[in-house]
Amino acid sequence: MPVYSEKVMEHFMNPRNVGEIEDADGVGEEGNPVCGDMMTFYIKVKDNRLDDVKFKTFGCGAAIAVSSMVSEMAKGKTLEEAMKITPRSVANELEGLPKNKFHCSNLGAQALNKAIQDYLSKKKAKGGKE
Amino acid sequence: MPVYSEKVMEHFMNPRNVGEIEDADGVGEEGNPVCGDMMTFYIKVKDNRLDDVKFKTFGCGAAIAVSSMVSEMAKGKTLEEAMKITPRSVANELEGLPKNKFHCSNLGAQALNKAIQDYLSKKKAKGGKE
Amino acid sequence: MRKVYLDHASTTPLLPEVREAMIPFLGETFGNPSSLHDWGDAAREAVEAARAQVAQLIGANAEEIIFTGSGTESNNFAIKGLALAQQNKGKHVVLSAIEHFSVLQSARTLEKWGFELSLLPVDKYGVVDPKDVRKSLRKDTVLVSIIHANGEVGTIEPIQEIARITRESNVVFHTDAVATAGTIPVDVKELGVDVLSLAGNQFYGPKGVGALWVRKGVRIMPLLDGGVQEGGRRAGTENIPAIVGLGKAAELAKSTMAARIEHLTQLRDRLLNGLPSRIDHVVVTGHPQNRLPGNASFCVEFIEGESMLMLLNSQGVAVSSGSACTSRALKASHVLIAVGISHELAQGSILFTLGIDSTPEDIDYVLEVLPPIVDRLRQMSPLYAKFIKESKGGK
Amino acid sequence: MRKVYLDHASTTPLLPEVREAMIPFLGETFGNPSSLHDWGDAAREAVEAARAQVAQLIGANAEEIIFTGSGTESNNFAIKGLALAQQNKGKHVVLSAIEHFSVLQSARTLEKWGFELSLLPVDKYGVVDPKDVRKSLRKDTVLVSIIHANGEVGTIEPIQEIARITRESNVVFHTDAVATAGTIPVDVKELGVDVLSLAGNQFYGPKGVGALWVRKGVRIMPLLDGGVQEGGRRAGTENIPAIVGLGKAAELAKSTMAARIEHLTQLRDRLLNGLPSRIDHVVVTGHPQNRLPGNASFCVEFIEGESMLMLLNSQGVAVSSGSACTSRALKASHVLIAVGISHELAQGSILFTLGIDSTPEDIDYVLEVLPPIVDRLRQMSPLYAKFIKESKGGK
Ligand SMILES: Cc1ncc(COP(=O)(O)O)c(C=O)c1O
Ligand SMILES: Cc1ncc(COP(=O)(O)O)c(C=O)c1O
Repeated sequence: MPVYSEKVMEHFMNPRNVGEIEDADGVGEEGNPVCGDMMTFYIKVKDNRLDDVKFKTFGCGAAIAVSSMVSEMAKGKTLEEAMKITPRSVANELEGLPKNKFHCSNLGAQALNKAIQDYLSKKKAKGGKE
Repeated sequence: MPVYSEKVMEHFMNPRNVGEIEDADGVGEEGNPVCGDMMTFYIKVKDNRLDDVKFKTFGCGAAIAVSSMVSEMAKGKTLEEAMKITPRSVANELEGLPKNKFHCSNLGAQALNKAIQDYLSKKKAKGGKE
Repeated sequence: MRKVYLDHASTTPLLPEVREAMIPFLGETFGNPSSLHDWGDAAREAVEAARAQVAQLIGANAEEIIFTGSGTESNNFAIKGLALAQQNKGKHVVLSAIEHFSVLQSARTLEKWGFELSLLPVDKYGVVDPKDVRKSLRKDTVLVSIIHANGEVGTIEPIQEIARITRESNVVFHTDAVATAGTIPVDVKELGVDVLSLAGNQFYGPKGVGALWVRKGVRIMPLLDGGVQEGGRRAGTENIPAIVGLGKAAELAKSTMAARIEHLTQLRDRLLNGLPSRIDHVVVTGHPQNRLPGNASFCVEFIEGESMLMLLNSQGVAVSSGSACTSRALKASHVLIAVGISHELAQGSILFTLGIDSTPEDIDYVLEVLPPIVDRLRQMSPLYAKFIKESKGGK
Repeated sequence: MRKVYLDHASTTPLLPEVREAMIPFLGETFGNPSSLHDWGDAAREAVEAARAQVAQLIGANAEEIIFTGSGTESNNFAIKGLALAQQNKGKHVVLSAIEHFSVLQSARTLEKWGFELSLLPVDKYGVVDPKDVRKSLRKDTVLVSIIHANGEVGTIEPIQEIARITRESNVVFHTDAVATAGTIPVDVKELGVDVLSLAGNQFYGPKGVGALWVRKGVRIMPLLDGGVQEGGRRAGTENIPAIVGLGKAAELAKSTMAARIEHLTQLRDRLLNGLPSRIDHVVVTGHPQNRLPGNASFCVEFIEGESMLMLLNSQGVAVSSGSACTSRALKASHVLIAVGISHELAQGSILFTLGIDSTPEDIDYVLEVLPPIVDRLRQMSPLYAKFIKESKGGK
């Protein structure tokens, strides 16, 4: 009985959107290597949509699969839609996560959210100019 | 690994001298059915020797084997010799007894001794006449 | 010589299907369920499948099953773990006088830790009176433990009625079902208990494995501390082959139980009726009807159990006895004493526990070989001689 | 795909000879050693033969061996049983910081019962300083327990020197030899300890069985109360097949130990030297020389253990890790923390434990497949990116 669902394994073995975006519009970091998992999300925004999403993750299989899934769910969505991605919806898309992994590895939605907030606050700082 | 030595088994399966002596010169009882073992020894004395020894025993395998062995050891001995039979010497003749059986089942020597005492006190009561 | 094993209460043989189920786990599939790789996955899968099988046997949820190393461990775990988990609430524990030693001695250890025990009596058939349970309950009672059926006398206890009482009073109720689970129907919901012990080697499963069912929500302290196996409630690398065997034995017990019971009951009654008709001065112990299907237990007057056992063994027949001489502690069975048998009569205890492979021919063989054995021992017995003299004298 | 099991610290496969020895006891020879008939005799004989085999492995007297259900049970029994037996003398217990959970958590339970613990530190190689033991002893110290070798870092402790100190002070000394007995020479007289735990599944014997050696005269309270099996010190029907298997495994371990050690040490050193030469930023954990022959343990910087395990598993390689994510409790190994590894670095823990069937090709396969895995995970790791940026910035 494997610990993870097939979907988690598939995303873990073939993670989508791994990497950095050099000139990202927003960056969000969540987690802490001391606790075990840390994720950095990079976003590119175009017409209020996530034109590109990339991530780097230090962590367990669940953390990597979550990051990959979040990046895939987010890409192409409007900022408002993307902000509605929750740990629960990510876990559902992954066909479940082990109970004990739910909280500590399921930081992708938060990291993405931070990246969006980062983008929004930068935009605000620039006075709405783009 | 059998609990009992071969010698014990042999005496248990084929006990010698089982029975009562109707006109016994001495009778000795030892033990208590409540505790598990009880033996009655009957002796016939002739010329200060144990001419006949018989017993009845209620009890475990060890108790029966001990009784049989004591009867065999005693038969033909002088009273003085027979009184020297001890639980230890009986156990030795039986090639050992389980530790926990030593005390409660090894009453044969005492029962025999009681039978001899019974004979001696009867004889004394009769004033040494015979 | 014919070989007749009628000592199934001591332990049962493995069913061939159970052994077959275990063999792979003595070979290639040797992993540790805690491991995060294929070997670990396979072991985890096997344990969880067995957990579901055991749960089904007793009508429980799989998550409520904790695997242990034996019936004894299950009982120690239950008695100590349930009492310690609730000691802030109170320190009074209620048991019957005919509990298995693993319950009784665990409770004795609780006494050393400041708990108080009430030992409930049983009637002459070995039945606990539910009214006695009700009377025994106090404000500080935290645990009642009554055996489902005692393997020595076979009497089945009124667990359902007792559970109604403990539930009203909100007291945790454990039953030791080691002699019943896998043998007669045991459904935790029907019984209404909170915690239940069972063991593999009582129903053709392996030795070295048992289980404790703990109703969700009931608090229990671990007996074995360490790793977080079994949900943190029982530490230690899981004994996979034994757990798998227990699961298989549970499955087989469930699917064939009705037929097994019918078979055993017939043989048992053949023996229960046959023996007293061939041997005088024999007492049946335990309840006349409401007893384990394979249990035929007696006390034979004027002779002692071990010598009967040894002579039966020399004829190929294996049985047990509750006599003092047959116990390593040299004490007559506390169960026989509790049902009111005298110490003297208890010495003549003889216990036949039949199995699913037992045959009518086995029973007839016993009925043939035992009477001369009893005769021979009585001829040797000073008690019998006395009895005969007295009854002749009485005429 | 090649299958390479390098997780022998988690559990070992059964040797075919061990399995063969067990099989009859899963069949015809199924009796209970407490029974007084041929079936019981055969079981008793088997148990006593196994007891002698285990005693020989550790240079002990057979009567001093108590069979248990696991290494965890042996440790719980030792820690709780020795402390409780002496609580009138005092309530202070000394352990190292790198004990197995089954010792550590047992001691935590003692704390709840009013005992005081001293946890001794270890140096960066995981070695306990005997001087620290001496300093920790008090008038009310009743027990010292130091692990013989910890399976996670492999470091072998100076048990003999510690025993000299405890003996002078008349304090009972227990060692958890679960990771060493059957693997390296363990002789209770040479070691000078009073009580020693071992388990079958660490040296190609069965799961579900362990043993506790208790020097004659040392008092211990039972953990499992009930019947008077094992001299009244461990109740419950004996797990005969497992006990027989443990005995056979002990015999084989003794007769082939020197060859096994040589083989394992060679492979271990191939890995201990090979890995850091192929992967940068790798730290060897545990003692450089004085370590278990099959233990090669590392921490790989910037990445996490579970993801390494999963990728290795996808290549057919089974290993362990002490990372938080790989533990069911989600805590980094207390052993790695105790040897001074940071929580962050501990996340990169990877533990290879070799077995007697491991081959040089297995090691070479690992040395081939692991570097690209590390690479791939580092390419994904924000910590590695940061490190690279900083070191470039530093240039
Ligand atoms: C009712 C009952 N409880 C507990 C036990 C203990 O089981 P074990 O000796 O297998 O640990 C037994 C054993 O026969 C039993 O009959
Ligand atoms: C040193 C040590 N002690 C105790 C144990 C516990 O053994 P088990 O899980 O088999 O009960 C282990 C297990 O690996 C161990 O390595």
